Amino acid sequence: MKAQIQTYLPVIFLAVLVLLVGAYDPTFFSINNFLQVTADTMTLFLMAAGVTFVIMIGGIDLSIQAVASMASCILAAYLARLGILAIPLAVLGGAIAGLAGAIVSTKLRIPSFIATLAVSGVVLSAGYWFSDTRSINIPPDLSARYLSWAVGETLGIPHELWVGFIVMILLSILLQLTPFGRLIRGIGAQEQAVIASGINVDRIKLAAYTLSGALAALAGVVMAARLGSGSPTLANEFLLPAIASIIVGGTAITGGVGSVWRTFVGALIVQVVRIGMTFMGVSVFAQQIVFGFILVAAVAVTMDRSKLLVVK
Amino acid sequence: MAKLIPSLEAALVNRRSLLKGIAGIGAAGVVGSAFPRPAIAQEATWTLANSLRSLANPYHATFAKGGEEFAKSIGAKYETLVTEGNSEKGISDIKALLQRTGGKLIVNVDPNDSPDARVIVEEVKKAGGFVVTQWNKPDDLHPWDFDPNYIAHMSFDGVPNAEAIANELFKAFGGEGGIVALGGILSNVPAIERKLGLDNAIAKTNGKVKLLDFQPADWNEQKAFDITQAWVTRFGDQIKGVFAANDGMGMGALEALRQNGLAGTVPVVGIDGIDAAVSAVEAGEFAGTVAWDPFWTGSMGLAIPYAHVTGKIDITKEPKEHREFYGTGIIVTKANAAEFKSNPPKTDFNDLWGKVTGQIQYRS
Amino acid sequence: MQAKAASTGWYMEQWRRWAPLAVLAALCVLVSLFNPNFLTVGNFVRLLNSAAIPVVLCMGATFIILMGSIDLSVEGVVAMTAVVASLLVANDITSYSIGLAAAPVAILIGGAMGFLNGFVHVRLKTPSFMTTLGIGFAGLGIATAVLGGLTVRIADPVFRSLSLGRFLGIPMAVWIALAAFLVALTIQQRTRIGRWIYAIGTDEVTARHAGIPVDRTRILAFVLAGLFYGLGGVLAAAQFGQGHALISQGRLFTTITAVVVGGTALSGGVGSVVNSVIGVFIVVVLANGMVLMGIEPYVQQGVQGLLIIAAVSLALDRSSLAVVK
Amino acid sequence: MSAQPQTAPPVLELRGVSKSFPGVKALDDVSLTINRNEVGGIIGENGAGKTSLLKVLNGIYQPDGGQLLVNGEPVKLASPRQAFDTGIAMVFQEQSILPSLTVAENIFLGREEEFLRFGLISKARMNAAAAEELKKVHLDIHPGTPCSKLSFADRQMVEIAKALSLDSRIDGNITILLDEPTSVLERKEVELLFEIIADLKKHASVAFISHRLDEVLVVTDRVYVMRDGKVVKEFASEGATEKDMHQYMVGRQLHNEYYREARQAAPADKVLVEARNLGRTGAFRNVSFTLRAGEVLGIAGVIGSGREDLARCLAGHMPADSGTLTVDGKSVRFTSVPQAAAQGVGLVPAERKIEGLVAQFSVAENMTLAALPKYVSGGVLNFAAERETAKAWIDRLKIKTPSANAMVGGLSGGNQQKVVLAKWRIAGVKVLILDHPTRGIDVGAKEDVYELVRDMTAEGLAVILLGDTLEEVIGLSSRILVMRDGEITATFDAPPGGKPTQVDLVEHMV
Repeated sequence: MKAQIQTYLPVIFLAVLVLLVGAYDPTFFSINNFLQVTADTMTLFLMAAGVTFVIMIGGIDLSIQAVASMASCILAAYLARLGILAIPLAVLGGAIAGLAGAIVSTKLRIPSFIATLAVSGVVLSAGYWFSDTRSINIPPDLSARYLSWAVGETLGIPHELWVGFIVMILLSILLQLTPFGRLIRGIGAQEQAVIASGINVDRIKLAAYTLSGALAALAGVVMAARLGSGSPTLANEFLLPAIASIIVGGTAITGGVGSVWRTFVGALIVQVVRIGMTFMGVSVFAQQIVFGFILVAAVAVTMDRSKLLVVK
Repeated sequence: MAKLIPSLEAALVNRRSLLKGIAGIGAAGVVGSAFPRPAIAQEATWTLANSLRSLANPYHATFAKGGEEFAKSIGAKYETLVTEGNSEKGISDIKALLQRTGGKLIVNVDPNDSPDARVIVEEVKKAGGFVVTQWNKPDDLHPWDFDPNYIAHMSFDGVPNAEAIANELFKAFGGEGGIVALGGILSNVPAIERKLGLDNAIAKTNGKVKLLDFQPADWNEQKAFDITQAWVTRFGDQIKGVFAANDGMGMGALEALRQNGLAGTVPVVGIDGIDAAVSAVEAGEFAGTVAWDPFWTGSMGLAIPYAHVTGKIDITKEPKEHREFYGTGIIVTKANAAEFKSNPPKTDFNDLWGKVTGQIQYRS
Repeated sequence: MQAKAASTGWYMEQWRRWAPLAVLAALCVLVSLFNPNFLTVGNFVRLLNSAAIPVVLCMGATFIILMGSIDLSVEGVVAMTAVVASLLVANDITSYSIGLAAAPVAILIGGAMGFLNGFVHVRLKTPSFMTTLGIGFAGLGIATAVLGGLTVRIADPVFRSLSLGRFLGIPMAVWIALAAFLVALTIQQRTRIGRWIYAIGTDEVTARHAGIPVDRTRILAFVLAGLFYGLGGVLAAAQFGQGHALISQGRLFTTITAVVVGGTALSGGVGSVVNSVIGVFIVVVLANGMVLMGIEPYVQQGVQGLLIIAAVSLALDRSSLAVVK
Repeated sequence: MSAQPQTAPPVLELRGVSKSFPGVKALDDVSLTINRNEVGGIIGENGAGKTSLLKVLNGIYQPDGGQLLVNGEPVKLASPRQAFDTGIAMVFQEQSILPSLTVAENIFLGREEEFLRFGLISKARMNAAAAEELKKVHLDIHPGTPCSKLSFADRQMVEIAKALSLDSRIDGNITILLDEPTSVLERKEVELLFEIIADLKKHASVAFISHRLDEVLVVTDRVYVMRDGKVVKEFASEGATEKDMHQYMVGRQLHNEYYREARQAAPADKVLVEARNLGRTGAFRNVSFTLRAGEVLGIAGVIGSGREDLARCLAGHMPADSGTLTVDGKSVRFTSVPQAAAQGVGLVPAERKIEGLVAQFSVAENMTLAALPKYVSGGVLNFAAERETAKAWIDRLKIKTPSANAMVGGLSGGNQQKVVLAKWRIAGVKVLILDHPTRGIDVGAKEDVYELVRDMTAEGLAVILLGDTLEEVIGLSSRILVMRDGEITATFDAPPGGKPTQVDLVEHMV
């Protein structure tokens, strides 16, 4: 029973936040607003979703921000020439960046923190190269033709939400139902035991980072679609909120414990705290301070520490 | 600027009381002092808001001040929104405010990145609010395509202003020799424009002035400091002047020069007209800076839409040079620095177009 | 055969020990090949000057990383203390003008922020990553709120001499950084807390069993880090002659990179403040070298990333790690 | 063995102490005493409760019931530090020396106050004090040496020195708890240790825990025998024989049935593993052997004999760098575990909690870990099939677990080990290498493991066994290799009824 409650603490925390903001300003309570807020959260979620896998194996990916920006540049630069193929190309670019970080980390045995940080410098340069150091407009007609899956509405629900839901479902399946997901959890919990069971752990790690890069790139593509252009700085200031989303959702930064829906809820918590402050009219000077303290409080509430011997 | 100081000090007092609240740890303290009052459903009057990157820089702080003063003058509610450099946050905040005010929102936005402008304009139009954008927008996004909700886009023309201030720099060292230049984030529109202005100025000297090196310092003072240090090593006394695409980086460069005993010897120019830079101009360490008028942009970006809302003007009938226009940059040099400081530009909220200097030019 | 194995082991060990220094030396050679000006006294003084603040910050961060924790509040604490320091000395906004006494006040405020980090991390059992991230946000927020976006200009030449003054031709900031390093080294080598930090980083359970007050030590380590960041804030204010919330922009990742490049392991227990000083110089020379070598601006970040990978893979002793995360 | 005045209370006394963990009663109503100037022995099989007892004495575990008395006074020990300050110092079996600190720092870890001067540690004084302690263990190293540079044996001696440092710092009697102190020591060092103990006895008390009966007989005055968490027998060392002690340890006379010798299969003709001149620099060399289906190949040797490294090379954990290896007719060279696993070679590691199991995984998840592809259909895991398999193996190996979905971390050591064995069986290994397969598990579970080994050979698998004890090696194996200093020094055939004796093996081990 207690374990059950522990599992759903992030959801409860989110619900309390929503009720709090709604009680203060009832205009917050509208289906349309909820849909909007959730749709706006999706780019953050997409960025965080892939990293969730990396954090679950006990690593970290600090290159996602640069990767998303680079992907937006690739998309914007090649959409006119390649059409729909620019999308897989952008995602492929992200996947390669993720893979590069993973190779540096696993083959050269460099902590992922530094490996991905260093790779993100390379990716940033690549972004500048693809965009020729400019932000590139995506003409509305091209956007309408190729990117309508990411913007607009179907059945009254914003497309960002559909994308987010589909990604969440696919990733949840990947994490919960496939051998890959099983091994991700195992590596995070006790890597040596997984190695000793004859599993090619490096391959799983490479896959996790590649996935992280690919999803960051997808986030970049969706961002570019929403904003109608690509820019080498498009996803700036996304990195730390994305990682905060994962941890606020209750995924342990040390690995082994976590899930994709947690990241979804975590991203919503981050978003609701921010938007909530605007709704409640918290002074703009106090916002960052309140945000910081709520993040800490959220982790204190949502994190399941029962399985951890020491907290570092 | 001096006139601003009393009101700023008043603001500081408020902030101190706010800090007390924080020190009391208070979530309770913060919440108590920071939440004005619950807004119940539809608000009868228009809410005004400025959206900007961060209150941590002087330009935007004054920008916000302008909005606040204007709102006070008409007795409207006012909010400041900050993006913290995160495009999605900026957009979500505006959406939240549109939701909260039921669309009765006038918002003056300095978009975090030019792509954001389109989304913001679309959202505001959908909700029935009014918007003015500043500095950044895609070239193909025009106010008249979103009548009447997209009131205007205002900017300062980086090219001629950068060119003018570059010429001040050249003048300061005698018009012949090498300079180094610090740029903003490579892909930012103002950074690009200012670089272009510098290039134009150099080209016009017919080879007398040489650009020794150009490095982007990403608008960051610290980076500018370190790069300038390295330049001193690399070029030594070949450096006759330092061009910085904004005053913050200029200050970083100046401090690096000071460490090497070159402050005042090697002139620096910046752009923005922040207090520190104007003082440096007075002290002879800066050869000049371009003062934008953030108080004007912060207030006029709200005053113009408000004039439309209240029926004083019909924005759809205004000419294009009132829909996409440049403001006036003031070149501050030693000659006028003291005057500028003691008698800063004034803003008359009723003079909507007085400081407009022409329709925006698209160069690419 | 055994003897041979032992001797290769010895060489490897010596290499690991000196690798960070070797990497630094190689980097210096590389840069000076491109630009002989690198090898001038003036440039070394400038390098020292650029390294001063990062060294001070790294002294604090090293202790945290040695415990196997991480501190992301660097920027928040530095911004806050820089703002406080600049408001307390003669300036254009407030009239406290307490002169050099502002330095200890700001440093203590840094320590208080560190205490908050440590206390919350230990008592609420929140991972240091998130705790310091949140409190770092709060620190930046406070710096912004106190100033309301203004920039304080410092008008106190004595305070500014903390950075600008020279002694024996070397900027005062360098001497202060040197003092900070010696203090950190003493703490690391000669105090209980220093040794306990290593013990905790190596094996927290054993440390607890040995009767080490682990929680108190953790909190104290964060306080120490905060004090160093506070000093960093003071130096930043003195260097730029002003205080504002953006003064610390970009400090976080360079600090951690420098610590790791120097050879301190993020997993804790291995490394030292000496390594971190070398790490700082690697990072500073790298940045300096980018400009001296005239690397195309937009590829600089990429080149820097590649060189950091190269430096870490040479310098970091990973032989004892069963798994790398 | 000076006579004790009967009036003096024992230095250490346990009265009816119990301690339970989920699924295991580690200590069951244990009472014992250690007298002044006495060396008390505590013996028992692994899993008998010796280590739990020590952890209670050292303040790591708090007993569920019973009383602990020091010098006749009831005490509660909340932490090892408190035990230390009470005069009880422990020398751990799992080493508690921190490699990142120097020898001196380790010795005085947590007790630096005596070297403080103006808040700074005087390294000179600390090193001098440490040198004093090192002298007691005849360790000729500089106290400022980082412990990462020491051999395991030296670290063990440092650990002993750390415990001895209590001697000059506590008024009154001290007790040193030695937990399997000789397991990593060489003969010479063991003798030195015994000298130290004899010396210690003059002014302190010692509790000596070991499963090496010969040593216990030499060094102790009195011995307690533990079995299944209980003290089953107490007797004076003088006059006792190993055989008596053994009988109490295992609960009955050692008999052939314990190791299921009747089920020892005659090796088939089919060769599963053939090693020729296998070597690895710094570990072992010129190792050749043949392993047939149905055979149990025991490898005996002390620490440093190279047998652990050999086992790890055979399972792909580290590459061999010379010689050839053939598995099931195929010439192979393993550089990684997956390669070995793909050829049907698995290792049951000694470090069960680190390499054997993912503690946070369920029983079923652990069991299928090495055979995941078998439980995938359509790209996703087939949970039903997985559960089915897990249940079958839970029944077959009599694993005591609430369900197949229970976390493995909550099971007792014996049941955990069965899960590890099941994992490799499910993966379909042909050759299973058992590295200390019965370490830290109780007697009943041991017999189950032995049964399982016989099952495997009956099914045509081959087993390589690095036994926990010599008897185990002798009892289970059909052939035994003895290794010393990285080389095979002897090979024994061990058919049922024709087994070599421990003495036969030891001769070639040291």
